Amino acid sequence: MSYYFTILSPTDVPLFNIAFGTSKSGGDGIARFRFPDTAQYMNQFIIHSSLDIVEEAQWMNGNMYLKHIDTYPPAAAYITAFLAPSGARFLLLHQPPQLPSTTAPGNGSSSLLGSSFSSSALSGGSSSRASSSSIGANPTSPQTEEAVRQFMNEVYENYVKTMMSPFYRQGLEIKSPVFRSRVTAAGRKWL
Amino acid sequence: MSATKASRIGEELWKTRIDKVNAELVTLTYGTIVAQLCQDYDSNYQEVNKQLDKMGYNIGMRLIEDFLAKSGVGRCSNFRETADMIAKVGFKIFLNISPTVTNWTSDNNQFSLVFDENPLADFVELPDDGRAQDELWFSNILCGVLRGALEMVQMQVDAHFVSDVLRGDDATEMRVSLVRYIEDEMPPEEE
Amino acid sequence: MAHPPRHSAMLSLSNSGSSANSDKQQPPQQIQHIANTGLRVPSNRKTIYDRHLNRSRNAEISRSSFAFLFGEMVTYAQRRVTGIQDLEKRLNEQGYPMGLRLLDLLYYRTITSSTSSSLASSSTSTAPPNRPLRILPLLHLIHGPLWRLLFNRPADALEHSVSPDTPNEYMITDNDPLVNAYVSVPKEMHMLNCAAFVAGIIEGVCDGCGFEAKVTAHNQPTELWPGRTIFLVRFGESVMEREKVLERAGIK
Amino acid sequence: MTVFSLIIINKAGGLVYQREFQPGLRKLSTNDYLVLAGTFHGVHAITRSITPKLPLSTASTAATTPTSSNMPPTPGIPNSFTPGSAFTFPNPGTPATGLECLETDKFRLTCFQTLTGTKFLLFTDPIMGNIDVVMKKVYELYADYVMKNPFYQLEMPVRCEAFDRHLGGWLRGRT
Repeated sequence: MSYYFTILSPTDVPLFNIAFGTSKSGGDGIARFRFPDTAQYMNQFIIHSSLDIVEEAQWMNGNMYLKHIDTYPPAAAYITAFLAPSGARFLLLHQPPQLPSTTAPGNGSSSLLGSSFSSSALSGGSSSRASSSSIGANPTSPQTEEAVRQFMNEVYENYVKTMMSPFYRQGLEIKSPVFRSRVTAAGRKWL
Repeated sequence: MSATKASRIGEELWKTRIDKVNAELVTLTYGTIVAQLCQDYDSNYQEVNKQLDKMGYNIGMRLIEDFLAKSGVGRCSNFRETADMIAKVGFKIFLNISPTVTNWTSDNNQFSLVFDENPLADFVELPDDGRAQDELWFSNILCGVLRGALEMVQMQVDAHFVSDVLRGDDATEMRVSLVRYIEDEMPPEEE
Repeated sequence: MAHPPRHSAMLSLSNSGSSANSDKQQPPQQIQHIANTGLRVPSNRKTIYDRHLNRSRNAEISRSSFAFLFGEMVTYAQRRVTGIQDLEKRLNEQGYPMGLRLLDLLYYRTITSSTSSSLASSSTSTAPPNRPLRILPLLHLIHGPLWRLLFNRPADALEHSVSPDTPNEYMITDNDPLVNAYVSVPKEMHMLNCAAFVAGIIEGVCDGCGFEAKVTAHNQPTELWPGRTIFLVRFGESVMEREKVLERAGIK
Repeated sequence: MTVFSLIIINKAGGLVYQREFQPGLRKLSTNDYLVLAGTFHGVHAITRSITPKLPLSTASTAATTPTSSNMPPTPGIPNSFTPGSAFTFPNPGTPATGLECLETDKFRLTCFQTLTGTKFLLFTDPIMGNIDVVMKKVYELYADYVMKNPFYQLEMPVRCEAFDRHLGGWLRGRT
């Protein structure tokens, strides 16, 4: 499972991003995206395509952790979101490893609003991929949601620490190497 | 008046005579002031240091009256007693900290205040612009406060920071030296 | 749904390493912008990331220190402006960034505190508090938890303007604002209210939550409360539009 | 227990505050108050300078030896540390305060000078007790509502509404 995590300002200006692989079940933490050479732009594209859903979900669901909000079938990837109250958006792209000849699951990215609004994020479109209990394979499995929640909370704690310094103005790119190592550590710990 | 007696007075006054507010309100307010100065003087840190010292001087000339009114202490008989009064009573009743007095010079006219905690610098990380950590003294207002307050009780002193944990040093230390006792009673003009 | 101004620019950051190898320190191979050498840290390697956010939660400092600092902030601002509006605007701008910080600090504290007292008084669930989706929960957040964090007590009143042509106006009242406790504004400047600083904090919180608003502080002295101040919160058109949509969608 | 009026004099001898607290007191013109303040300031300085100095041998052996006691010499007094002079104040530990109290059969004037040189003059009826409690409270109110008021300029006349209000409220509450 490979991850691409990004923090966007309330006006979608990118503040931080990082790519890493799962460390669970023997993972070495290195990202291996489907299309390695265009991975960076591909991931950004997928993230940006889900911003409309985040925009709507933001006013429908009062939680900070919005869980699984969108799926990008062509890359069998899906996105989970977390909203900081001060407007910053944490978006995590999950891309399962390349399984031989699996067909992408049925329906496309059903927006949250499309299906009747229910408390669990996405009830439809259970993926036909081999459902394994490993983190991330099944977007709505309790282990995945819990793991991503812990990851997001830990990143949020470090984001608040960055924000509390009087010299950090909202919308400033977060360049601190310590912040980056903290996010990496959180990824290694939970994902 | 020994240092322990001064600390007892400080503790007693803090418990019984001082109205208190949430420390974070002061921390964030001070942070806003410094950030605003850095913006107004577009990161000319020498100028920001000067402005902070001037602001502190203006505060010190007023704060001494509050200190005397609340503590009711009499005139110190020598500079060593003044140092304990500053560290164990002054800083205690205003910032609820007690810096250590150390590094006396043989002529008893110079000492250091070492701060193991500094509420003004809580949450703070200096800008990573390759200059701030060499030029900015974040808590410089405290030097001005000492200078202004002591000038009102006929002691001309010089106060400046020699190290700060925000700059990556291991301790925050301020050097205070007695320049002279002021003879005439003429009021110092407000800078 | 109203969208804040959007940048469609693709991610321009260049410091995203394609692979973050967790064990060895990844050599900074960013090309364009100079890699940050990072800040010097004391030998105990302590940074703001090692400082627990709740450490100073109940810490106290003398009220005089705040009064002197705030007084100097006003004096400094006064020297750089002409006129009361400018002075209030500057004080507002100094409070604004504090509003954003306090907002996140407040929410962080309720996620981690075991007794996650619900922030928005309307929601009773013990789950982490909800981000305010409507104006009322937002104002409750300000009137209660934010005021308690700043001033150790809730604000004194929260009202909706009665006149039909200003449905977007709400009022938060503080009978004795801490910031004005020792301030005596000269007669010739009687329109000035230095609590514009607190108005800036409120504005930061509103904008942070996505409720774009203008907040101003107004003197409303009474015999009992000579320092009584009304914070007038005026929400933008886009907020009122959204309120209607969410009302229909049954979001409380 | 009646407080008649309060006068505050800045360190240069200028009148910065004057207020009556009892109705029916004879009013002085503002100019007279200015003269009163300046004169009092002069008299006060004189009373400090005429504090008798005793030969060192008879003075109580002060704890502070002359060399290390860099106590500030009281202004206006010839520096008593000049080598060879063996005179010192009766109690070298505490500086001479100058005029503290002035009494007639109708009123008592108590003067409290702060270490910063500001003088508070309190006119009360002669039999009133615990004047120092009142004086300390006035000094605290001054430190709070004058010193912490950003619109007050140091050494200038005090026109702080909050100071008037709290002073009046506190004194009224006590009479």
